[in-house]
Amino acid sequence: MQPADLERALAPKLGAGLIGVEPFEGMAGRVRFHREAALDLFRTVREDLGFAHLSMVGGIDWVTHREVFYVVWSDDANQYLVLSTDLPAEDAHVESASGVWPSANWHERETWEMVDVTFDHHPDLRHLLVPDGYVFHPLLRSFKLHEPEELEVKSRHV
Amino acid sequence: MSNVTLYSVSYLLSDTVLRAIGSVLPRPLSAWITNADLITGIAVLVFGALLLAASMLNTIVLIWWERKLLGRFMDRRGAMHVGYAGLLQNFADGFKLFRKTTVQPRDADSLGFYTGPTAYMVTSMILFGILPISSGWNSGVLPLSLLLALAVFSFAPLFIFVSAWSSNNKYSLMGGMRSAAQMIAYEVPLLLAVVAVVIVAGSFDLTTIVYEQQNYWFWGPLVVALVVFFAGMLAEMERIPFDLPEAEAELVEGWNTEYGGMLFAFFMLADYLRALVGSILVVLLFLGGWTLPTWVPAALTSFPLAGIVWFMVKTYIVFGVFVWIRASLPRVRTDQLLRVGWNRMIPLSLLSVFLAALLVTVKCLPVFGCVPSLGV
Amino acid sequence: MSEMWINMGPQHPMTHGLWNLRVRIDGETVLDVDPEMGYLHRGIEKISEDRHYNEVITLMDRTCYVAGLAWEHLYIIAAEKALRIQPPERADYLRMMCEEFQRIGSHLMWYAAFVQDIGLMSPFLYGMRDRDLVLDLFQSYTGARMTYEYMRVGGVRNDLPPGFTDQARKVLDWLVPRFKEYDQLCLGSDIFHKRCDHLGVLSASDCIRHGVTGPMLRSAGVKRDLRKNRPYSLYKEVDFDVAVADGADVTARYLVRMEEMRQSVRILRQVVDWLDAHPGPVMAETVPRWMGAPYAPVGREGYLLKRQYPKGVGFSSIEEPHGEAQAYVVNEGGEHPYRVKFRSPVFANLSAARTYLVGYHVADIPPIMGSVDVCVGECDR
Amino acid sequence: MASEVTAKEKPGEHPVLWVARPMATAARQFAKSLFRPSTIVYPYERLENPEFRDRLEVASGKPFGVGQVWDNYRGVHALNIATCISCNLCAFSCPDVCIEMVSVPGGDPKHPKKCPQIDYGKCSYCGFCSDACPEGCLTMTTRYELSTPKRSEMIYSPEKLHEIFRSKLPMNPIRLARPENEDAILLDPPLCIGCNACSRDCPTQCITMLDIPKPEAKPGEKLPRRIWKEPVVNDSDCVRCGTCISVCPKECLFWGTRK
Amino acid sequence: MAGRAAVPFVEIEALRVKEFIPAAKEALTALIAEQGQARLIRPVFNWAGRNSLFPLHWGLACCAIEFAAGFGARWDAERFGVVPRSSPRQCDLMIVNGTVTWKVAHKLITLYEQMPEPKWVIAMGNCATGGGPFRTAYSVVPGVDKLVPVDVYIAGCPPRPEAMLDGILRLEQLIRERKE
Repeated sequence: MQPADLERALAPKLGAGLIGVEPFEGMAGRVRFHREAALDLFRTVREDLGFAHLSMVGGIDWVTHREVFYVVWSDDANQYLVLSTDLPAEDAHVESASGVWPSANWHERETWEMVDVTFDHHPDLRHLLVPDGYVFHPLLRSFKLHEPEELEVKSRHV
Repeated sequence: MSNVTLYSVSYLLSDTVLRAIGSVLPRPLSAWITNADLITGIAVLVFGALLLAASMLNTIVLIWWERKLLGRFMDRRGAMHVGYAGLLQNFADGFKLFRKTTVQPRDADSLGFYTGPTAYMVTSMILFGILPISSGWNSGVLPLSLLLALAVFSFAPLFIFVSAWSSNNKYSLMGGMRSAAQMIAYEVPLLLAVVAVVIVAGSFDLTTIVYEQQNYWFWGPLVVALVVFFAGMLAEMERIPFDLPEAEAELVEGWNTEYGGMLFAFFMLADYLRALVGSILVVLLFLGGWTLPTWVPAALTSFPLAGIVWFMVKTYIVFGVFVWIRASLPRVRTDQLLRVGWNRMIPLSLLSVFLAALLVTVKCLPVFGCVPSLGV
Repeated sequence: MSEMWINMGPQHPMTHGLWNLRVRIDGETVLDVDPEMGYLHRGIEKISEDRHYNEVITLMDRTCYVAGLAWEHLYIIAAEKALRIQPPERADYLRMMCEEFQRIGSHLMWYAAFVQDIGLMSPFLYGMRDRDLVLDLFQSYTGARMTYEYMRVGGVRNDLPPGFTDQARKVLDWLVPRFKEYDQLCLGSDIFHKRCDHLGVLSASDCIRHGVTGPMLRSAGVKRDLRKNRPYSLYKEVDFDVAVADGADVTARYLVRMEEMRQSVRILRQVVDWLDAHPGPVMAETVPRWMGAPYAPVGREGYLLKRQYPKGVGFSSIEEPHGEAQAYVVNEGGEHPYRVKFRSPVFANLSAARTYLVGYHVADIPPIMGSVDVCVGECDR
Repeated sequence: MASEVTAKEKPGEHPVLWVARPMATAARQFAKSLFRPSTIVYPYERLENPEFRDRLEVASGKPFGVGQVWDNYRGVHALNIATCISCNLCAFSCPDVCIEMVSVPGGDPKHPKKCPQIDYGKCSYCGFCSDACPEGCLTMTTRYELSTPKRSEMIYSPEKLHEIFRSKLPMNPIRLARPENEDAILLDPPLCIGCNACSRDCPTQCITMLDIPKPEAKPGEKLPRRIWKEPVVNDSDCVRCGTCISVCPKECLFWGTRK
Repeated sequence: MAGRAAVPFVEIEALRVKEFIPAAKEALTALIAEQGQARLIRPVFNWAGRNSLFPLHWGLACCAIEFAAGFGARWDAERFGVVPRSSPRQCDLMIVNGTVTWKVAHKLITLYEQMPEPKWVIAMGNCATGGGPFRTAYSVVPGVDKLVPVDVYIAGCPPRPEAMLDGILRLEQLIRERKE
């Protein structure tokens, strides 16, 4: 499957929601789309194109905006495909893919707590890796790491 | 052969000592101190102390034996640095546990929390006092000693359940319930297998049962009963493959999850005491007790205390088989265990009773005496 | 008994790591489960953003502590794609050797943990003992038992020491009869079958819905192995078969893993023979200056951006012992990766826990979770 | 090669007699390990001793690594203070920031000699520092026993590392070859002020300041205020530590490919 | 003799029953303070305590694998009487083998408090010692000694099983030298 084929297959379903399909090394391509078309795209990719297996969901903070990418896999085509969408940093939300691929559930929870992207209609958007009530989003570029503070040591032999 | 019992030894001991003291004391006191009631009372205390010492020592050596054997099965060495070949390891464990603080969990029922392990321990120790060790070496001459032993043996689920319930922990509770279910399920085939032995031996007295085996050991005619008894004992002793109540993978430490310190040591000791008693019962009922086959050279059987030595050797070998099983089998699941218990073990044990009755009726038992085997 | 929630974890003998399985039970039956992760979340993806491409390798070993070299391999492929570097052929063969030995090591560790879950005591020690022999091999050429730091962007750190291949063959010869012994101890025992057959069934369609990969997927009859389907490194050069089993239960997963170890031995024999016959360089010739270890990073940011190294995104996906792992490395031309995202197979396998645990007994949880082969390090990252 | 063998086609080894086979296997193992289990009696027997490995392999019948290399085990570092040139490369390359350069006696008072002090509570034993060391004075040894009741004892001063060096443990022998396409220190001449900082701080003394002709000032143009010298780097001696770049006040030195 | 002088034996007899127990306690404490603990018993318990350390069986991270290897066939820590137990009530040694995150920190403290006295802690590996390579991360406790008192630190990433055994032997030595 080539990027051009993908574009031909996707364009009629999505219309203006599809920005384009770029080539991507080692994959069928990288589909870039507007978030309004997310659910349509997911359904088309899963049901019409046969990408039944969602491998991962990740987010990247590009400071000006945030990108969410989905890696999906098709057994028949023996191909990976990346779907990616750009979201504005101040209002980062996108439709959840967990209705289409149940495996997206935990990946989206992780993406939500790490890069602060809200997934609409997610069944169970709780903290997964960091404790409940943690207010920071560690994988944002504005979150800096530093050497730990000196805390009190409770050693018996100092 | 005079019938030496553990009690008679302790009576003799206290009698001698008290009379010696009485001989040097002035008259009213000496009469009081050589009073028969007092001597009996002291003898009971001495008996208890001797029993405690003997059972504790045996248990600790048994734990050592298991650790070393298990080590070899696992291609390693086991305890070896504390004492010679790790012989003192279990003493260290015991002293350490004695010193540890006992933590009683909040909301635990303190009555059950403390009495459960103690009673478990005490009943297990009483068991050790019932069993004969060698010809003329037993705690007391009881015509129904086998029945008494099994009766005391079956106290355990009660105390385990009490301690599990009162420690207020979900894992303990589940472990205790499993334990109770398992022990009750396996009591029945165990007793039925014993019935087979009783039919053949014609007595409930363990000493008589052993004397009946002088010509042939009972494992030959009663092999089905032996298998049932062995499996039932495994379940009663809660060892792999039937160690569900303390299945480490799902219930943290089973019913002793909340126990630490001395109470945990009680559990440990009682478990191994019961294991020891189980092995002893197998030896007594099926493997000829302290007797040896007749073809064994007399030099091996005539030295002093030979009976006790051979008895202990047999017991430790039987326990080694338990360890062997522990080293090589996975554990089963509760429902499977119970299903095996009710569906397989009880028919098998009934079969063994039937076979025993048949053998006795057709009077073909002496045949086994002629077969050149271990039990000749 | 009425329904109750019990927490299996974070400290529990079943978990083999640090996670919490909340189980709702009625008597001994499991009604609902809720895995609670994150007890070992160490922010590896975030720390990677502050590190050089090669320094990320030290984190990879610790990400999955039972399959460190496989994760190094995963990251290295992605980083090399992002940086447009081609490793020499010998380095690729060395990496394949690493990964296959690591697969054996990881599966032996799994075996040791799994048999302990079903109550087998001595095979745990047999598994650890034989794993130690594999770790000895690793130590002889990487210098460490578990955290190897062996691969570098553009190749590997060093070549094999003299006499290594003979020793490797000796260990392989030792391992093959051991696999038979393992089978005798597990498959040969009726209790094992009673315990593990028809347990934790996860059908092929459920596997794909929930993103489950690796031995769990193959045990459901799906013949999918990235080494065969999308050969990375030089896996198309070696001859091996994909282990598949029917049944999708715990026994099937056991069978698949055992067969995978045998196939790994088969691959390793070929790879070791190749390595004997083809000496050569193990490091690519064109590596950016700041890539190799013996160079000082320059304190000032921005300098390297002036050089305009090619930007790029690298994606790699390998068949890790636990399943399909993926890495997504974004290179913005700096000395640090801009973003590193990993996909852990255990993460996905655990997220489907409700599907394969509900309806079984409490006593079935340890074997089922044991057959999933949980490595919390890579799951929580 | 063998034909397609999958786990599916392989018949499961079905139980012969309930539990007999696993018990037989365990018994075989018992017999094998009765006299020589594979346990190493650790404080008395050590795997790093090759003769012991030989004996163990023969006695226990397991491939315990005769001919296996232990020398490149990555344990505690050994530092040869005498050859250390204070280039700071080890501290730079440490991913865990556990190396600190501290002054040691020796060296001229103006530029005190600095050697690495390693905090083993932070070190991840990756070996990047010994790979980076251009003089081979910081190596890793086979010592691994580092338990201590005090956290402060885990910080090894250069003197302590030197003692390990003197104890002549086997050292990590792997020396990485330097790549062919190494970058060199280049100069952006218009920015240089000839301050001598790079030459003064260069640990290998490979930078020499050469006089350059002072240009004639054109009318209306003001000559920059500077010393009319320029650094020249001897590439074969340079260890690429980057000290010159970091001390340069005018940021006129940079990495590049020499034409 | 200060203790006896404070509460003479005759006086204890004369005391009423209600006051007997506190007075006896006081006398006993004074006696122990003067003479030290029983001279014969203390070395026995010390020997027992140091030769039977039951570590808590809980795997945190990489070091847990080496911990397990230390109990494997090759190193066999049981030789020293070290047997891992799953329940904290039966343990007297907590080997913190891996990265401690803030999410698990309070559980670690709970487990430590559940262990009965006397108890010891070994911080195995660099993560437990000082956070290791992850100490800059937002979720990691920089050293377990910030949560519980640590007796022995074992450096290494991860420490070899031999190093772990060395740490346990070092702890045994510490217990031997311990003054009450």
